[in-house]
Amino acid sequence: MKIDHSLPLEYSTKQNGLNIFGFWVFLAAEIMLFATLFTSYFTLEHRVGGGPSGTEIFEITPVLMETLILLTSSFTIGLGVHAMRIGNKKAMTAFFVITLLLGLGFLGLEIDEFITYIHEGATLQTSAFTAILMLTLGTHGAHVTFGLFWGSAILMQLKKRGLTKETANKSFIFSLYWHFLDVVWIFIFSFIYLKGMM
Amino acid sequence: MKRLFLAFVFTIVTVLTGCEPLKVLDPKGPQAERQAHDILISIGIMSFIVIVVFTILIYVLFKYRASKQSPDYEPPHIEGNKWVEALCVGIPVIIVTYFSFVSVQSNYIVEAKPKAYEDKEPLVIYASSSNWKWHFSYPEEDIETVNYLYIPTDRPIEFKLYSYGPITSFWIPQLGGQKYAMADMVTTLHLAADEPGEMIGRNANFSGKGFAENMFNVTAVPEKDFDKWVKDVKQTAKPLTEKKFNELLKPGHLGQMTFTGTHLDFKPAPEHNHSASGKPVDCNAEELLQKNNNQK
Amino acid sequence: MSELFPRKQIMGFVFSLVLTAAALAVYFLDLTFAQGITVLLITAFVQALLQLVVFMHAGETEDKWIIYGKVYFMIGIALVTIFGTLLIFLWDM
Amino acid sequence: MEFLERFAVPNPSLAIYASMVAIGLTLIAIIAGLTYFKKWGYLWREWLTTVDHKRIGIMYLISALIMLFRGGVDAIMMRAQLAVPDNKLLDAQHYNEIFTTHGVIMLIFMAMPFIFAFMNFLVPLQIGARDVAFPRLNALSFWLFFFGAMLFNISFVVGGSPDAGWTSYFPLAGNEFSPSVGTNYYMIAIQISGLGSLMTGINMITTILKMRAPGMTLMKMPMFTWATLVTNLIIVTVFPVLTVALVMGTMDRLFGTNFFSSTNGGMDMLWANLFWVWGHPEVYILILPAFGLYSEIISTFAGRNLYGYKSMVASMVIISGLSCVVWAHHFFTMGQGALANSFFSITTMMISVPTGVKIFNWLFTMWRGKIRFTVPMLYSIGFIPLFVLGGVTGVMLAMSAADYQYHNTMFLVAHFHNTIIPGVVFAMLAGLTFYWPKMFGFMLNERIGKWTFWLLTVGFCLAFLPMYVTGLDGQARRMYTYSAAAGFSTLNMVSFVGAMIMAVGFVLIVYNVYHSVRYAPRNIGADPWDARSLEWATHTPVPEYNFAVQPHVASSQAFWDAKKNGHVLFPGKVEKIHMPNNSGVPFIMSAIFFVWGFSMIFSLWIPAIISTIAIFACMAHRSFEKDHGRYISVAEIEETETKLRGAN
Repeated sequence: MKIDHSLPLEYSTKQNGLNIFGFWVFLAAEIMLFATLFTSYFTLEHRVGGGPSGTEIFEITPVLMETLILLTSSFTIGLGVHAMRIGNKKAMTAFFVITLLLGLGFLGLEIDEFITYIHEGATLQTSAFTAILMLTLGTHGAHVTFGLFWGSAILMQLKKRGLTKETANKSFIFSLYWHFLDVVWIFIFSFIYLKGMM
Repeated sequence: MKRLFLAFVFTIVTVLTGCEPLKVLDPKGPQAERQAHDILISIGIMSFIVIVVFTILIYVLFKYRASKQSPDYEPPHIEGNKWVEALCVGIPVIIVTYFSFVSVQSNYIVEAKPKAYEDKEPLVIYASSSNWKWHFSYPEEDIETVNYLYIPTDRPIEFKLYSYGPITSFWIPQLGGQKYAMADMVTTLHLAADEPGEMIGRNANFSGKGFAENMFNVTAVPEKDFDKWVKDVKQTAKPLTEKKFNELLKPGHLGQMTFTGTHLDFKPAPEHNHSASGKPVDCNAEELLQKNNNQK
Repeated sequence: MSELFPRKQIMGFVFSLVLTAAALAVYFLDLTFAQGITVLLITAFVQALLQLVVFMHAGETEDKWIIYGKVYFMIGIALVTIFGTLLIFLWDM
Repeated sequence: MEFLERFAVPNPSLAIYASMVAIGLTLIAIIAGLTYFKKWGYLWREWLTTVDHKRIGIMYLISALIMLFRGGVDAIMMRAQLAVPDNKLLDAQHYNEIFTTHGVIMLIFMAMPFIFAFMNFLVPLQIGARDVAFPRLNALSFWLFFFGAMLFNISFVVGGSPDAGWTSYFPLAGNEFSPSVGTNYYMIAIQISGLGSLMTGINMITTILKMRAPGMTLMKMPMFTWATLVTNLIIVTVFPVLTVALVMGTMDRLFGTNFFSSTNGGMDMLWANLFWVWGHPEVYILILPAFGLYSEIISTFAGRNLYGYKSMVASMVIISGLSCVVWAHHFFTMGQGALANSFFSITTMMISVPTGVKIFNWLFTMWRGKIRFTVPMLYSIGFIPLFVLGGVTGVMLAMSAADYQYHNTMFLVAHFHNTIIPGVVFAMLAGLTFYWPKMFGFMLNERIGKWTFWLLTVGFCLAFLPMYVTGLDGQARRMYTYSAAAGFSTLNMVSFVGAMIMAVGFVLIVYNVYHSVRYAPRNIGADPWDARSLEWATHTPVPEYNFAVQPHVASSQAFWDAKKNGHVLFPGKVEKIHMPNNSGVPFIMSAIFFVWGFSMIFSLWIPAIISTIAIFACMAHRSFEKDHGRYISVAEIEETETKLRGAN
């Protein structure tokens, strides 16, 4: 395998370049996945049946906290990749760990939010609105959960194998994934929560 | 000229398909007439395209087949010609533009009260389907029929469609095209009959086991006879009770039936109204509760 | 030394916090639906672009235009799907 | 006992019991045969674990052919039932199951793998690459498709087939009106194979955009590669929509949510909407690769370069965009207003413009050419007039006001078969005949092939053109019976005769394969058709590394230039080649997906949870695995090359 030194480590082999490119294509597909969820959400938003509406169950405090946590985690993983590029493995590991911890915090808050909804009588089966709300949030949450496992696997490999072409590649791709989840959350925050509370 | 051309196309289509005219191309009302007109125009223009392509193809195949050419003939390398390609884009664009024009115009025509009878008050009929029957309610006349439809000629008819069950599609080919009947909203279909006669109507959208037999008869009669029919029904038919109606809703097939009173009194059509502002007025809690209670 | 300091990332983070605060205006201020949606559309899409450029390094390789092209194509189709559906179900029914 | 009862077929018939026995016997025969001939090891090493794009392509091809016959039997039964009025051959329930499975199998499990077969086999060869970008992901795609297809097919004998139409409109497909597990099969099996399609999409886009041979700019790619690129762009765009729609449908059926129900705010129309957001582009996913194959074949047998290369590419790119903005024409009659209908009516008609450009370009490619009437060329020539017929009726259907009369009738059925059979099926058979020598090293018999072509064409015209007429006469689609008074009897009989003629044609294909395996000469060389693009520049059979030396390309028909204009195709020296290792994980993971799907369908939660965990375990295994592939040494390559050169 030829090594191209003009590019960062994560791009250094041909396969690495392919991986990153392929992941971009995957992210493009994810745009459509979430767009479909948003399409359904906007269509079903006001079809609350006998259940509560968005205005009744949304609360600004937990949502704002979730947003800030996820924004910060996006920032820390950005710092992690920056550290990776200047070859500082220790700082990179630290930033990745912080990112995953923030992700875990986000997930905790989201689960708490779901429990609150269910206590308020907004379960998955209540109405079309609650179903699509929970499916949209749940899909994002499932992505975060998957990211936590994936990120931990990468951290383990990073620890065992050091900062190699492969681990750098994986870490970079993971960072793309994480930033993407942040972007999705921005749209959920804006067009589900804020629009619902407007 | 145009009329002559249409007549020509129509003759070809009829001759090709046997003697009896096809139902869709044998309209008995203004909406179906407009649709048949569109269909014939498009068949005409499209045949022109088909003929052009066939001619070029046959010519090319005969002229340039290998067996006709010398063994050392080397076909030339041709990248393309912008004038030829512009023509291949230009002509279809013109045709599509023309069709778009016709299509948009027809959309607004079939979605509105028939023009010929604009000054007349429409007759409103609620047509609802259940597995696998059609219920027709005449709220003003206070009559309900099952699996057959009686309509006056020369008067616009406004069908309000909905379904107790799967999506169905209300279709009377000789009066006009179909529209879906669905469980949570009412759709509107405007039709009218120009002349008296018997017609077949059916559900065109697959709705399960009994779908093939999900048909009804349509009788169009002059307004005078229609009024007489209404009077007769009022004197002879039994009233429709809620219990009876729930029985009718059970899956299965039924013959033709006639009742006085409509099910709209105790089981109103689903509400689904959208305001124009972009913010839908939802089927809110009370309404749904009411609907649910009604269903119980 | 300057290369070691993650200036771009910090700028990006600050800017994204500002955008979030701006979006909150629709909650705290009394805006009409149209005004609110406009604010949200602007803040959300600017924020997405910010992540794409600053954090995701979308434009750092020779594939820059393919990646941007792909993402914009998807966003285009996504918007068509969303607004097409709204046209069918909410605005023209 | 109660536990087992849920696996029983709710509407059994003799045919189903017979199939159970047949399936059982076939399985036993396969297992016994493999054991007797000691082929288990071979099967596992060479096929089940392979990551070679050519072998995966061939496996797609075989699966597609098997599914073609499964779907074809459904079709024959339908036509037989409708041949005479008031027929008692099938009852309503069986007829409903049959047209549902016919639609799903033909589109998802026949046409899709057929196009994937050609994409897999051809694209790396056409762009001069060693393999696709992610060989192991490619194997996973195939096995997901395969197990999805198997899962769907067992619905016939375990638990009951879906019966709500291939469109599965809610609320008909909901629990209330479809209480059997049939629709669960639909939701889950399509979901699994859909994931495979999505991965293929990502794989192919990356392969084509990043792995082309030196000199091959985008505008010098062979037309089939362009078609594949555009197709996969559409796949990546719309398959996520299907994923979400199926998840929502599954949740409605298994967890009692209210997305598409008629209570608690559910909206049945949303399913139709999402389904067609995927479903309409899906037909372009099928037709564009077919266009690509026709382009290759027509230019080869006309002996000319493809006319209007740039406009061909432009038209495909335009089609890819337009295909995503026309979906509502599938439900013009759903009650939206004239404005929405007008919009979708116009966008739909606009698609005919780029498609027309392509038709004319093919005609002009034959212009001043030297046309050889081989079997692939016959299919391509037959395709043009028939597809034009299907295309113009498509424009007719696009006129929304008139569509109120065509919708849900046999006219529509005639239209889409008129585009899909000459468009996709003919292309696949043409491609099959055209690329058969490259895949297997011998040619299919031309004489039998020509008979097949004529039988299929005549059969097609008899079977489907009458439906335009019965549609206009008021015959709705999906009716299992009609009365003699309706007046459709003669034409439906004609359709049945046509369908039987087509059936004979398809059986002849099998005979052709058998005949050619036995009698066809094997010394055909690498380029039996005198073709033009890169895939013909390597040996037959293709060595696993495809090209010993990476080709250099200067035009869209590099091989032709090398043959006629002295272009140097292989300027370099042989170097060692890096190849990926085989892996059993894709097969195992997909098999677990099968178990997961089956458990979900029957709501067996414990196995469902266990298999979910197992799937993630497979992914974790992949993450931790160290696999750097292997190298083929120069000596080995030269040995293979000498051997293959000798064979030619």
